[in-house]
Amino acid sequence: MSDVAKDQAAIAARVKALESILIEQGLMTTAMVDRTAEIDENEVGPQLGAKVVARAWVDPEFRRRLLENATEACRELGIGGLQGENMAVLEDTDEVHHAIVCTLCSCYPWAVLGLPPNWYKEPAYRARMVREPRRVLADEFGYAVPERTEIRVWDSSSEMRYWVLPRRPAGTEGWSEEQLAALVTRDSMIGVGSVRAPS
Amino acid sequence: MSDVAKDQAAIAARVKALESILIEQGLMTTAMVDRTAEIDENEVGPQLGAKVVARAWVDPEFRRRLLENATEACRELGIGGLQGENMAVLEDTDEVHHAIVCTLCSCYPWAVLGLPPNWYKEPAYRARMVREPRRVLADEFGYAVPERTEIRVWDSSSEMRYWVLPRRPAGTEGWSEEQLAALVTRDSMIGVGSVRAPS
Amino acid sequence: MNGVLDLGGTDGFGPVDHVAEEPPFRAEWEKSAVAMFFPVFRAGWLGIDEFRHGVERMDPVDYLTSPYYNHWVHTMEHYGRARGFLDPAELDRRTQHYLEHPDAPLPAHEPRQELVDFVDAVVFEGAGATRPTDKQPRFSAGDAVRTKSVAPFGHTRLARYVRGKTGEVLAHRGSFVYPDAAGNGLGENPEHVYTVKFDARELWGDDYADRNSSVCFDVWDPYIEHVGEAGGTTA
Amino acid sequence: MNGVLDLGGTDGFGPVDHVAEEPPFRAEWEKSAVAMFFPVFRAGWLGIDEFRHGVERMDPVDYLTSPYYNHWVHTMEHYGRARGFLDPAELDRRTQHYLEHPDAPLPAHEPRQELVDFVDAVVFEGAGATRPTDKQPRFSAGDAVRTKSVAPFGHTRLARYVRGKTGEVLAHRGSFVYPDAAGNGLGENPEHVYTVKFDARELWGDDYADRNSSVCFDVWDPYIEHVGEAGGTTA
Repeated sequence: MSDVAKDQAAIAARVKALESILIEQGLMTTAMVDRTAEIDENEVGPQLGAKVVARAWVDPEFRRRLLENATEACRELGIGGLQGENMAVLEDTDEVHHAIVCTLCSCYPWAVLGLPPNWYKEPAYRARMVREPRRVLADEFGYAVPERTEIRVWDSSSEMRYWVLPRRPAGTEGWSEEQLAALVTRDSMIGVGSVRAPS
Repeated sequence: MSDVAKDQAAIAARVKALESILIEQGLMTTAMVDRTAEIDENEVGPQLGAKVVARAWVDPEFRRRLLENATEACRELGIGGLQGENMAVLEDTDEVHHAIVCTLCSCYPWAVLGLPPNWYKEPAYRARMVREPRRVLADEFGYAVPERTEIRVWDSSSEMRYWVLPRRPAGTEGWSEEQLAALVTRDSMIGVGSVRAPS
Repeated sequence: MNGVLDLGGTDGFGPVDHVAEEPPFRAEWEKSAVAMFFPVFRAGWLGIDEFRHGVERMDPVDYLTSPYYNHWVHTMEHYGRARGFLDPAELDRRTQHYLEHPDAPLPAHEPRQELVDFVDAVVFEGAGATRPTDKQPRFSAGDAVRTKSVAPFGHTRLARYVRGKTGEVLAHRGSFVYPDAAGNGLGENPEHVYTVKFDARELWGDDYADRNSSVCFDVWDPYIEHVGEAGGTTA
Repeated sequence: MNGVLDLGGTDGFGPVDHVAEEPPFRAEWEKSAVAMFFPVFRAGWLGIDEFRHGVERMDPVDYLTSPYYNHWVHTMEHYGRARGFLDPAELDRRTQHYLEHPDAPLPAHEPRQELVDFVDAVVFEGAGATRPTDKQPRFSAGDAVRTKSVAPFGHTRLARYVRGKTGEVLAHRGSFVYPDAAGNGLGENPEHVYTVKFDARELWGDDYADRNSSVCFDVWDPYIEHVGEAGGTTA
């Protein structure tokens, strides 16, 4: 067995032991595990953020409310909850490009993006994104931001949850919200990638 | 084979491979290895520093010269060389206790103390000694420094090599330099321990 | 604390392992580890700030090499043991049992709908950290402020790379649980939170900063002080 | 660089593994690794500042977990490869060979007394880093100075925990090779070196500093600036 597999087996056994104790203490059930996985796999994910972004692209009044109070605006669409209790949405423009990171742990707007991807939680991104964001975006994400555009990196040090409202791509005039939402990537709402090109 | 033994075997093979290339390039010989080990095991070590300390304890003029220019004073005793080209000796008093560390790597006054002990090179001592020296000395070395005594920690960031002249213990009046040198520990010259009690 | 976890600005970690698509869970145990947060939170083993501090106190090498959700397991176990909710010997015994018998079943139990409902309530309603306070906010948007240059041993959210740095308050965010209190077991002690914008040159120096870039960092009221127009600090 | 190697003030590493007596070498390979410094230094593979920077650029986890003298092996190999003195494929091939045949002999060779003499000369005469300079020292004992608050990517000896801190010059030590130049392959560029004493409260904050303690840290002239009486910095 490789070291990694050995580690995984050891952790799995530890977790199962903890789970068995919590079950006997009457605190936990396997139904909770199933429900949590169902939520994280199917119900809460970047499709929610994409829906909000698409609405903001087609509805200037909603966009205004979203930028003023993202938590309340998302609630209009039935979106919000854990790790999204206090959200702020950052509007990308030609002047400023926004991106999020959490250097101290892995804070992330779960309520609109789901559980964070692994690279977001691993040391390299957390270490480098505040130090050399332009290089990280270009070299690591293939996302070149012109030097005339300020890069503003939001380090999620408090319970505020920031995320990015990317720019609506040209060539999408008259598209429906559903069509537009399909263009919105998780990475574009983190601020490390672009939305999909309309085809 | 344990992971540690596997690591050791892998490193040993790498070193032997490097050594074989250097030998073929005419740069290295096993006689160099033997000579280096002989020096580090038998010729250069804390017994040299102890000799200097004992001399300073019995000879006030030498002590004065040692504190003024440690490199030159040590040369009087035929002591000096690599990682001791520029030394400064720090005199312990009731007012100030000195100790050395190297937070960035493992700089150490080889010429008088030999190769550094492992704990000096490992993360815990390097991390903590500048941050909580009184606690480290008390908890980790059993060396309590009274609060009225300033602890001055010398972080060896340059090519200066600092080391400590501990206080001569009471009850050693009339002792020979050889007898005194036997009381001087490596740790007392690092500043993390006391000299041996006279018996 | 000044831990290895405080990664902002640390060099040497190499490339970002960006993966475009990946499942939320890479192993079955991860589902249990994530779900376990709900019962231990509900049972009062720990709060969110303590949760984070428990992760921070992992061995630095374990922290850097362990699969991410193992951090969660570590902190839940830490508080469970420290507060007497877990018997360490029993936990070890069961771990050994499941290591030798990975397919051995969990104890039989009822599904307990109220626990599933608790998960739904927390996920979809949230468990926010805003708290009222009588304290007046000392700062407002546009203020020039300097972060304190202090190195607490316990939990703090004042990362090393922003300490002793001057920036501009962008926004007042309201009052929230204070992690430097709650994360160290000292109660919620709510404080006002502000977003401060730091120019990259202030953080890293002119020669090493990415051009035309900045970092926005949220601070609690005690983390910052006003900066006078002459550049001096007024306490 | 802001590396994990820059350990001063980092919390979380646990107890010091103090051992009263231990042999200089814990394994035979350590003798070769230590001895190897002499030939690669003599052959111009690297200087002492580059040697240190090569260690600093190890993978952070390797740095923290590897036996100490393996750091030396890493940096010697790094420069040997980077500068074309070593053929990586050949090194790998031989490593595999010795891994499979640990007792296979090294290539036969003459003892070469002049190389042994070189070891003795370096050990007992030294290879110092003092260098003359026409620059005038800008500081003298008693001066109040502040370290620059900069975060270079390359080699530097200005540790993170002393950046942006105010202290007092205790002594001028002479002029030495400048690591920020030499360690980055930019020549020796000698600069004056001073010892600066920092009160622990300045480094860690009043609430977290050990009482009645200080740190003396050596700085090269470009690391520091004068501090005016009013506390402002004069460049």
